[in-house]
Amino acid sequence: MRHESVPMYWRNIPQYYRLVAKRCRQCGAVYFPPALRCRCGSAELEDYDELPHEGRLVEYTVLYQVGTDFLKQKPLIVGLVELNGGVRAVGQIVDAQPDRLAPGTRVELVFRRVAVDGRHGLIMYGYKFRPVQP
Amino acid sequence: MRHESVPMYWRNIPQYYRLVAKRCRQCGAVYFPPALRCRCGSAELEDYDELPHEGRLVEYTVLYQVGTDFLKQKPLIVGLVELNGGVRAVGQIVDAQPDRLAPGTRVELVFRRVAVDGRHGLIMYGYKFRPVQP
Amino acid sequence: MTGVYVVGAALRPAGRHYGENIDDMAAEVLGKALADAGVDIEALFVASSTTELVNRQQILGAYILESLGIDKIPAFRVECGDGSGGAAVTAAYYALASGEYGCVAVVGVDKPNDVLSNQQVDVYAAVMDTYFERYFGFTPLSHAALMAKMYLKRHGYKYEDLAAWAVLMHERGAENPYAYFRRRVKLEDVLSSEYTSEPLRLYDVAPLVDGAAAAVLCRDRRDGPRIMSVAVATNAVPFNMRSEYDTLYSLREAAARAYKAAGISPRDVAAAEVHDSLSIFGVLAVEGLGLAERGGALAALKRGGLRVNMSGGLKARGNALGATGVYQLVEVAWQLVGREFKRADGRYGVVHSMGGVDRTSAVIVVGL
Amino acid sequence: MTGVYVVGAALRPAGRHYGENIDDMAAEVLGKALADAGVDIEALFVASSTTELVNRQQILGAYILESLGIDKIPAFRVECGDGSGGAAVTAAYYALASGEYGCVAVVGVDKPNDVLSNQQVDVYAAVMDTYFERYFGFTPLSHAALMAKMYLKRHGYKYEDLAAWAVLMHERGAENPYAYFRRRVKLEDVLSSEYTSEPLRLYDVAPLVDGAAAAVLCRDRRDGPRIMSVAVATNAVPFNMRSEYDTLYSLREAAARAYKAAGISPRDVAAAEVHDSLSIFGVLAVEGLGLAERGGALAALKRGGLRVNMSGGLKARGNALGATGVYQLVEVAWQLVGREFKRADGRYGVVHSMGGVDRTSAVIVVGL
Ligand SMILES: [Zn+2]
Ligand SMILES: [Zn+2]
Repeated sequence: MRHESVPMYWRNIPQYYRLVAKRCRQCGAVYFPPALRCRCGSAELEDYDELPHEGRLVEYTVLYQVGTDFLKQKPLIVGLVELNGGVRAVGQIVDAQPDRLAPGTRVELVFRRVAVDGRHGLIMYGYKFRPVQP
Repeated sequence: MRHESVPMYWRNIPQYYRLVAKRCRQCGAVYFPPALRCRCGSAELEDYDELPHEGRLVEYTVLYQVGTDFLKQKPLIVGLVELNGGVRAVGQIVDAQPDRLAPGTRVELVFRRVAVDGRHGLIMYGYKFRPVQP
Repeated sequence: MTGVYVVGAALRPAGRHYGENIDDMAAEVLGKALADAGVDIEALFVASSTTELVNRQQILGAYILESLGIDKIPAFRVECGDGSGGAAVTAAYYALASGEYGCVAVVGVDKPNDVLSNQQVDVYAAVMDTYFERYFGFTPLSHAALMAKMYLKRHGYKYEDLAAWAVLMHERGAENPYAYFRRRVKLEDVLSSEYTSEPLRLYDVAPLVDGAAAAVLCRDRRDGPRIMSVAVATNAVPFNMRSEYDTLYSLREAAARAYKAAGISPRDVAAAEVHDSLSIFGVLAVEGLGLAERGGALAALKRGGLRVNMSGGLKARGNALGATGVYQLVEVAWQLVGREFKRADGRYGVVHSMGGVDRTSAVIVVGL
Repeated sequence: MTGVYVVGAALRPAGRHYGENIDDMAAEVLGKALADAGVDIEALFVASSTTELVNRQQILGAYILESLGIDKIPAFRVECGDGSGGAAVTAAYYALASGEYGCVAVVGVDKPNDVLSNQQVDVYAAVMDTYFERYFGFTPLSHAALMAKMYLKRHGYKYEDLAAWAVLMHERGAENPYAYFRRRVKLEDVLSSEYTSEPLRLYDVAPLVDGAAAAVLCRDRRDGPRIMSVAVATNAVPFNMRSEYDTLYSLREAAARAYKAAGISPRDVAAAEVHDSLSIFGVLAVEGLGLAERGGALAALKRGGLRVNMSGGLKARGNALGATGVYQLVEVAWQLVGREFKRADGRYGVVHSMGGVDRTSAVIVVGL
């Protein structure tokens, strides 16, 4: 089963590569995934590419049932991460042994291959997290 | 884009290979594609595999815009056929030159390859029609 | 029956919008429609045909609302293939008429250009019977071509008569700021274009476009055109078992019901948008709506008496699939009041939204 | 508000139905429901999640009606992922309450077993945000696992406490003739089953099954259980921005509205079917419906006081995706009158149908 169409991948590269979010000019709230309107009611949201690339693990799981594009990477470690400053993101955790992970583990953003598209032969990339060696 | 799942193909083989229809035990109406209930209200429909395999072309077209599974066979001749006895079916017309076809052209059912499934490598077959040489 | 009014709307120019995700594209136009209406909505109805097959996104409404920061309200996706727009408007109408809501929105969105053109054929073929039509390579185009051939023969027309449809639609599209094609074409352009499924040529096929349209509907508010009636009908007879090939059964049934419920006749229609995904469907729709007699649409077109598809229709505005019916509703509403379009010469308009090859039709009557 | 009654219904045993096409499978169960009701319907609402992604069939209602030889009536497909069933019942309810129809049917159908199990993961992942969740390989299971871990920690439970959910559901499923799993399991079976997404194991994941269910709903007829209220709510907040991970926001909102509209409280509920596609969702749904206090569902389960999912839930009956909500409605209606199931000890029942990871919930209150 195909993973992505080319335009779908291409247009989200700023988010996939650099975690580009949106920030409300009125109240400062940050939206990742990017939103068009803030919950404060304002529609003045600007690109915000200064989300910290370090944070701490809130919780994680090891996922064994994966879709066809992820069979070779199985199992996936999937983590909820709180970036420094408080914005959260979900990402794969890589270069890690699950039994050494715990809520509070320090992680940093890395740039990795996500999947290979079977039809187009397109290699798709995106952010993941890895534990920071203390 | 994948063409069919295996069970989807497998379960319709009687229809694809032999034009197996349903016939109403009450009023004799024949349904192809097979129906579960007759428009007369009866739910007593039985398998009916005696549809004639000869008929006449009602109308046809030459289709140039085709889906990915049919690119190699392009263009397709698609015809509405009235089988002897009056039941109609739509099918590809093969072994034919479009400019020699016309409403009324005698055709007969043949068994041919329909498409090759990209993912499973499954070759799918089905009925088509060809002009009967006079 | 309580009244349902179109109190705000917005359209996105149809085109190729490679830079936007489907939820954001819908959210953008919905946000504009909400601002236009100046009311809060209590529910959202989403019309989309390609969200699953192209974008693999279910529950699209939740992601549209996420993008707008609108929490808690219900969101429903209604799918009837390329007729999803009319069906979603109808479902929204029922929700209002039930008394459950005061104001709801309908947003239509599709992004067929997220895949390549051959894959678009695969996607659009999902409106056909998957086991007995799509399996064999049949598409809406192949079956429309068969109908066109039979229609032209039966009523004594030549292909040139049908080609005039595309010419007229391009003429209209040139005046529509939201249309994909905004240029006129000549009859020779149509006649010399390549066959797509003979007798139909490239100009008989509406281009699949990325598009989004939204309308805010309120009950018992009188500051906008009124939806007088809605009706949907299915044609449950497979293509090969049809009695006639020169008529749209689903439309005939839906039109009769919608006119009756609205208390108007075809004579009262001053604005009409019909589903000409293929030129022949536009012709048959004109007749199905009673705007020309059976077999008489092309003669009326030749006489210059056809007041349909002032938007340019699917042919020139573009076929935004599930979004199309929402475009049509907004276009008719705006034509009645002379917004963005030249004001229609009368008080009533009608929308025809169709899914598949005469599988389902919605007819919406709008009045001032 | 006029009353809406469940006047007829039919269920198909959940399973692997390789031999049938999706339209025929729906038509078969719809035909039985119509015979059970003994009335003609004026419209059809179709709930299906996989018709496009698995069977590539749009406008499914037209093909279902074709199979039954029912011409002309409107057919709408409503899609909210695995919550399509509850959403379609709600849309049908609005259509009846609007006064437009006297009787309509809802049919739910899905055939996830038409594809292989890894492809089922792809299909089910379409309920996730396609760009920011599915893209990275996340599935409902991964996010449910994160919620399970946080729930268990916060409320002082061990995994063994959660494992009791599967044991209870299998116990119930053993008594349900329509269930996919009709055998009891032991706690050790659950505890020794493989991890699917830790802490969740194989027994925490409801099997995707082929299934079809239909209900005939009529306005102002009193020969069947009554739908007292319906409510749908969306949670528009993305997973990473949630305030809490141990509650279902969409359900909380829908339940509050549905109870209020029906004029009942959780104390009145004698029968409940909740969406335990993943065991943790079942637990959170029990709390969201107010059938246990927050954090108290597993303690209540241990005490033996949980009267939910007498069908065995999605866990044992099976998760027929879009059809699930229709199964649930029929199950609750039948439990209230003691048909096929043991009669519930009270007059009110409630259905929870959810799409995605707390993206949308429908709550339906049924009463005698
Ligand atoms: Zn703000
Ligand atoms: Zn009969």
